Amino acid sequence: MRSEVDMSNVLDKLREYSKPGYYDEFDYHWTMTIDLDRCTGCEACVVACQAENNLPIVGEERYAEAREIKWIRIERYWEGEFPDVKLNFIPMLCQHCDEAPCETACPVFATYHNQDGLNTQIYNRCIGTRTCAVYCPYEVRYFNWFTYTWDEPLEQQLNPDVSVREKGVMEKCTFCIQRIRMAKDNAKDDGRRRVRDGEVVPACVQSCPTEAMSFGDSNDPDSKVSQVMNSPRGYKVLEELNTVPSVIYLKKVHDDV
Amino acid sequence: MSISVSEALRPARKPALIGVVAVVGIFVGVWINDTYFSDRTPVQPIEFSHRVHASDNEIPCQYCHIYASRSPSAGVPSVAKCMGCHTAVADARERPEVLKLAGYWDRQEPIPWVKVHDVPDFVHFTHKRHVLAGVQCQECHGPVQDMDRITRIAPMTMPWCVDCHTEREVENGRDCWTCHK
Amino acid sequence: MSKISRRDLLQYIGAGGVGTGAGYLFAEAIKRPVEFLIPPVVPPEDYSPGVATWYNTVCNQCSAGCGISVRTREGRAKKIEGNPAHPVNQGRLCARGQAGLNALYNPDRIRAPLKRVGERGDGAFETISWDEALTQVAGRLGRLKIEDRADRVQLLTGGIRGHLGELFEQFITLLGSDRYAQYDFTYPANLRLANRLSFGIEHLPYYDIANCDFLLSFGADYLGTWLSPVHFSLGYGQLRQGREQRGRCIQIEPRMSLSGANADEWIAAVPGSEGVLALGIARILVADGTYTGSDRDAWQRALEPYSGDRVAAATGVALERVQQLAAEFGSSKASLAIGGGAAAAGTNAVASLVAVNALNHLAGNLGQPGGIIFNSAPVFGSATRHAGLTQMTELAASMQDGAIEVLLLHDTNPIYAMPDAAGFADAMAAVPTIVAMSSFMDETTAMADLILPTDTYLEAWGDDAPEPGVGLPVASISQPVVARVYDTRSVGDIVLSLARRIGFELPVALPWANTKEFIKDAWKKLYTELDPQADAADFEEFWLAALQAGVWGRVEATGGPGDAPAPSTIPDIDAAAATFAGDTAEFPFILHPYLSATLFDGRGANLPWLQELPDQMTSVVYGSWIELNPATAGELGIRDGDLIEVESPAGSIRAPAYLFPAIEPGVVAMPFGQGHTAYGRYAQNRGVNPVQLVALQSDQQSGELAWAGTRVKLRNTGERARVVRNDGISRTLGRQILHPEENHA
Amino acid sequence: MTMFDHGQPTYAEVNRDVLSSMLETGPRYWMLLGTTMTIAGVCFFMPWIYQLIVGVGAAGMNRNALWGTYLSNFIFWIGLSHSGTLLSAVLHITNSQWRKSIYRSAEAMTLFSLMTAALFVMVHVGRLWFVHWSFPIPNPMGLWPNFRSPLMFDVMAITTYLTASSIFIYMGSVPDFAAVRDVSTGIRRRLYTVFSFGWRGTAREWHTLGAAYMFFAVFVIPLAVSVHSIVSWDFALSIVPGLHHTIFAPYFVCGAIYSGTAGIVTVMYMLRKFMNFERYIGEKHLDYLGKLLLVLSMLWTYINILELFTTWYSGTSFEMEALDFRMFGFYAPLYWEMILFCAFVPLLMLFRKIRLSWNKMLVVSILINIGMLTERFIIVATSQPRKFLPDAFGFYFPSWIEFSITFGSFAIFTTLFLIFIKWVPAVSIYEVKETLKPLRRDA
Repeated sequence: MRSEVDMSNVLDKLREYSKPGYYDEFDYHWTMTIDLDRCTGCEACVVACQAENNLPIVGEERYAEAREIKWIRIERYWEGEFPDVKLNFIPMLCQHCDEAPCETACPVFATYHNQDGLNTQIYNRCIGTRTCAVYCPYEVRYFNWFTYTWDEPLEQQLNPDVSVREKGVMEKCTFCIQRIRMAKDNAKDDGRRRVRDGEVVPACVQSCPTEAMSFGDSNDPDSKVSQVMNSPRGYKVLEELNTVPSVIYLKKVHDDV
Repeated sequence: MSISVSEALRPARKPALIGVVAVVGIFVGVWINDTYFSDRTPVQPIEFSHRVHASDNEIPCQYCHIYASRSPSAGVPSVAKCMGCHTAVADARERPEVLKLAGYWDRQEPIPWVKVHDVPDFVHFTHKRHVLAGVQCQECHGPVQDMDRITRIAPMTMPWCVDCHTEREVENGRDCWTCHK
Repeated sequence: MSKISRRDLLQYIGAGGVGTGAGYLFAEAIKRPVEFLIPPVVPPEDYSPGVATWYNTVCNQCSAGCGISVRTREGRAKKIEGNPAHPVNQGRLCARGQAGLNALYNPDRIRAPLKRVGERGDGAFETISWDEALTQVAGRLGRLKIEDRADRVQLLTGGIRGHLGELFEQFITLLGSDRYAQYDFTYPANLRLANRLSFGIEHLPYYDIANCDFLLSFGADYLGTWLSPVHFSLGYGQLRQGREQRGRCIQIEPRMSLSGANADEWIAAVPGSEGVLALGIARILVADGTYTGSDRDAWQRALEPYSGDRVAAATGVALERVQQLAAEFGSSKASLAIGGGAAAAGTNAVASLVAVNALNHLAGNLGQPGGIIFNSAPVFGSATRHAGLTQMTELAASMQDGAIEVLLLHDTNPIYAMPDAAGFADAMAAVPTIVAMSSFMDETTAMADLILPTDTYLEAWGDDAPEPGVGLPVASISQPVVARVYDTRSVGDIVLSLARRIGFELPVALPWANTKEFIKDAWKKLYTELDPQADAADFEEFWLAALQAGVWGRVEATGGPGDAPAPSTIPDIDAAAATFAGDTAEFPFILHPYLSATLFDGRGANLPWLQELPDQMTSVVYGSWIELNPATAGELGIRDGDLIEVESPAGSIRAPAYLFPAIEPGVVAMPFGQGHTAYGRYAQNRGVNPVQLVALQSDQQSGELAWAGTRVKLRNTGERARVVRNDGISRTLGRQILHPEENHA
Repeated sequence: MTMFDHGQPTYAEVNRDVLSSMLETGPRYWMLLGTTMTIAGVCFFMPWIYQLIVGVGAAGMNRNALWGTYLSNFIFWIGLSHSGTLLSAVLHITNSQWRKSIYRSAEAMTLFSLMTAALFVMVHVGRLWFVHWSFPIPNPMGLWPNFRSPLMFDVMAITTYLTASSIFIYMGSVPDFAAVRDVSTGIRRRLYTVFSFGWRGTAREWHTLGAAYMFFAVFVIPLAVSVHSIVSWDFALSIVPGLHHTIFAPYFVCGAIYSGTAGIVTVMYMLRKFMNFERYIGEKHLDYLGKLLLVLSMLWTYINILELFTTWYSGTSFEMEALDFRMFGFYAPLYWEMILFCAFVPLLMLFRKIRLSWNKMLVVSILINIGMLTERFIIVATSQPRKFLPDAFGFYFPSWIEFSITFGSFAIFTTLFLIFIKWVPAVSIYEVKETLKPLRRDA
């Protein structure tokens, strides 16, 4: 029986973790930018995610009960009234917060912050208290209220790189961890220590018809995402909550002549 | 009448002992099942002997398990692959197990090998990474070259994986997302 | 310790035994089930378990012709991604394209040839062998040919492009019939006619949204459903943030579409008045001297009737707005006007689109970057047999008259996609033999006597030249990415084996063993004629390279004939107001149906991912709804979710109300796509089909169904109906979600 | 007014009254027990098993409202558990004599509502079969629970409280177990010999018991306060508008004692009515409990007003909207019902006449607990479905499974209590005797 807790330096560790910029010192800090001026709300990303991550087809009844699972969804916000009415779209997915409220909530460490700046969700560790989802201000955590099944032969499409979740388990966007792992794998094959910029492309980013999304390592100042996120239009949703999200939105330009 | 607790408990001693024996029995039962009736050494559809192939004939592992160094899955050789050699190796052609193989080939039927080394579906193990990192096949699979019927030596459980990752200081080796995703 | 008696010992042994047994059973119960490792008998060539392989092919979910890369593992398709090498979609893909996997692995696919056993249409079929099925069809066709009555064979397909269309063409011609029609609800026939009238070129030009500074769209939902949405989305992204000067987009339509939502301004014009508005703007452009062509006077005369006041009155757009639009359109470095959607589906559709074309001409957008760039004709196989309402009505009449003995169907669903009033279903009943080549049991297939199940596009060979093109000759090969899931055959194979079985000159003229051979042979021509300077050493190398890349293209100068409209069109400019079926007093509302950006014209309704995809504008899933302006609804006492009976001169349907903030008060809108009576478990008996409301009116020039030309009336049934939607409150409530204050940025 | 409504009993009468309630069991008891057990089985366990098979989706929760009645009931039962042990301990320290005839059943209430609450945790979680992971059990995987998690605090607090309360009630019962032992024979005698640890009643034993009891009384008080504070942190440590309030810990503790005290009144009524304890549970108890309830209700009202104030003072759209929905949204009737039952109804107890009427007090106490049950439901149901992003606002309404399980939980509590009164003297025999005035010589 191993117990790995070394109590002697717990306080040191705590001090270290709470230092600002702690996550910047890791190998990667995966970050996504979403340009709302490009985003058209077409929902290509939603289907891309569904295909990539084995999201269940819940059926009309479950949908009506608001039990659908969409790791990325498009939120719609109307402004004004007819005829001067506008509709704004904003894709909402797990923000992989550096100060994630959900991470403190989980009693069994099924969700935690990993060394790549990712907010993990370990399905097989989850016991289903759902606290993380209640704490999440972005409401991007989805619970498996049932064990969903696929009508034969739709299950042949399931991505073998992603676990199929059972009832009682929380799930959410992973920034396509299987693709990150694959890119790291390829980098190792090539004898590189680091993944090149642009090598990791989550399914949603890949599909986006307007190229509104970009993804990369914000610890690397030369990466595309580092440059995009420094745009003066950049902001974080609900920044006042101090969750320090890793998804940076670029404001839509309102160009009223 | 006495108010001694031990005396009051006396009649309960035997039922308690029986209970203890039963509980011990449960552990014994689990152990028996695990040791003697487990899927550790299942009977395979063909009595294939790794000893004959890997040890006596010195065929390297990756000659048959060709995907081990380039895929998450090591790959079990196809019937065609088996037949590729066995049509050439004349002296082994009439052995009963080889005849079984030939039977599968004639019927163009795949061989339903029983899986010995299995991890749950939520574990995404990859052979490639381990082989390329220089982990010898035997470190996890045991001395396969000495086995007639393949048997599982390692427990293939998470503590076993994590211990090795810890000892070898695998990069991010203790991050859950290394194996679970 | 007292001595243990024999009896005690037995009890202990008994307890131990029971415990051991229980432990054994417990361990047995928690054991993982035994799994098997089943290797292939003979591994396929490129088989590698655990490693993904990508195959490039062509998307078939709409007619844009995007190139796709299908990720496969262990011989199963896992995901459809855009092909980065394909110039149309450049590695991107829309929701509909990605949901194509649901078609491949659809549980409701037809799995074997079927022969009708009961009454026609009651859905009773028995499974028969391919040999029997093909023999029957070939026998029937062969006999007609012997009797010299082969002209009584009608082939009706969807909008098939590429060499497959040519194969059909050859087949039916060799058989001795000229009866080949393509019915595709979304085929841009009006636009093609308008372009021919304006420019003398029928094939679609390249609309250069990426480089345009001012995009004026008359009803064209270029981000959702119009022509080539993924390519236009790429252009839109470029227009917004891909260059130094951010372009502006204006959308003119009675009901806000996805493109309208993304436009800088959405202008609600009176339905059917788009042409008038375009000409009103055109008149200003000519009058203020923006247009300086030699025929300026002729234009001025032609546009004289479109005075500001008249335009403002007819369109409902304020005069100042019209003038502003004209000023901006004229002064922008690169401006572009496009027309589509309901504006291209009224009784005056062609005239309106000609007017939009004229606007482009007058602003000098033709052949300019950021304007309309003319494509050379598609490399091959443009769909030429399109049948509009007129032709389909004629066909229905012939069928009624008994002039058709065999109806061959493939990939088209006129029973669903045509108004009931067209009588197609009744006409079909008069046809003695109906053979459907289809993957799904849709409404039309269900009427067939014999069903030959076809491969989906992910299992079959084919090719495609995208239209609208992208300014350079492009073609792509469609190849099977997985082995067949069921006992199906590709439609090309079916035609070829029918030809072999019928005999006569058919096997000689169509000698190919299968579709692959046919396509390869066709590409040999392309190799020798179109690309003789290709890098490839020989055809095999060229073929393999094209297969791997999924696309073949040649960079060459763009542009072509018809940089200016043919002069004869100038006096013809006439954007008469659209007429609407139904009396204004009895039917006070104009019905504005639109193509759903998820289910498209209904062909996506059997794909569960699309059914579960919230509608972009309303977030509704799994059903139909009718959109009303909240003010209108208030007047009628209609609340969200009230079941409304919508009645038009042609029919009536019931759908729940959805109070939609961005729709003109006199208009009600409904999406196409739902209301299937067949088509598998995900589509069947879900929602309503607004095509049933459409009156039989056609465009005066093209004869296309004017599906946006119907008036309706509404009646609140007083019942409530469920609208499944996934939104909460679609207002920000002043929260800093979209436009945080500057100090937050 | 005295402690004993019908005159002071003698020692022998005390023994007889209390023990007969334990030892003499009529058919009415068995029928009652059978009924509650059936209800518990049909309404609680059967739906629960169904839910275990199909998934938590059997309940009415959804993607916007991930906590539902299971959690609100959990808090309710935890709250109900608060009064018994805490009051008993406080009153023991302050040496209040009137405590002595009621504390045993009050403490039992604590124990059983804690157990019921713990059941709700199990009903709540998605994968019950892995719930042991939330305990810090050394395991070969080297995985530990997350000590930053308020749920982990909960696990710690509840297990500690449950253990401490069990020891506390057991310790106080030892002399009474001895009394039972002394009057019984056969297997029961053996059993109670074991239960009473061979209690002989020597001075040394009494002394040790007194010291230990005092120690536990002191130990339990901060524990009780901490437990409900910790439960409140499940909510307050989130950033959900309407839950993220610093006032939550005192609010919950106050509410807990409040509902617990009302629960005691109800239980006292039942004991008097069905167990014939009229002699031991008298008007004085009722009066004191009534006054306590009155004070607690005012405190509760005060904290509620404070909560309104802080919400208003924060001025954020999030908090205001949450409050607006709570007060005027779909669940507004429940909110006002709660205000009525918990803030206004208890004011009736200002009147002595009501305070001294068992029937009226029963009604008041039940209304208070209905109000408190509603309070917990409102906290859960109105806040977390409507957090920060309006487009993701949702709605929660419990399913029939949840209603059934909620109803069944009362049956479980009653069952446990019914079993208790046959195993443990529901009124502390020796402590009641302590309160008796010295016997007159002529008696």
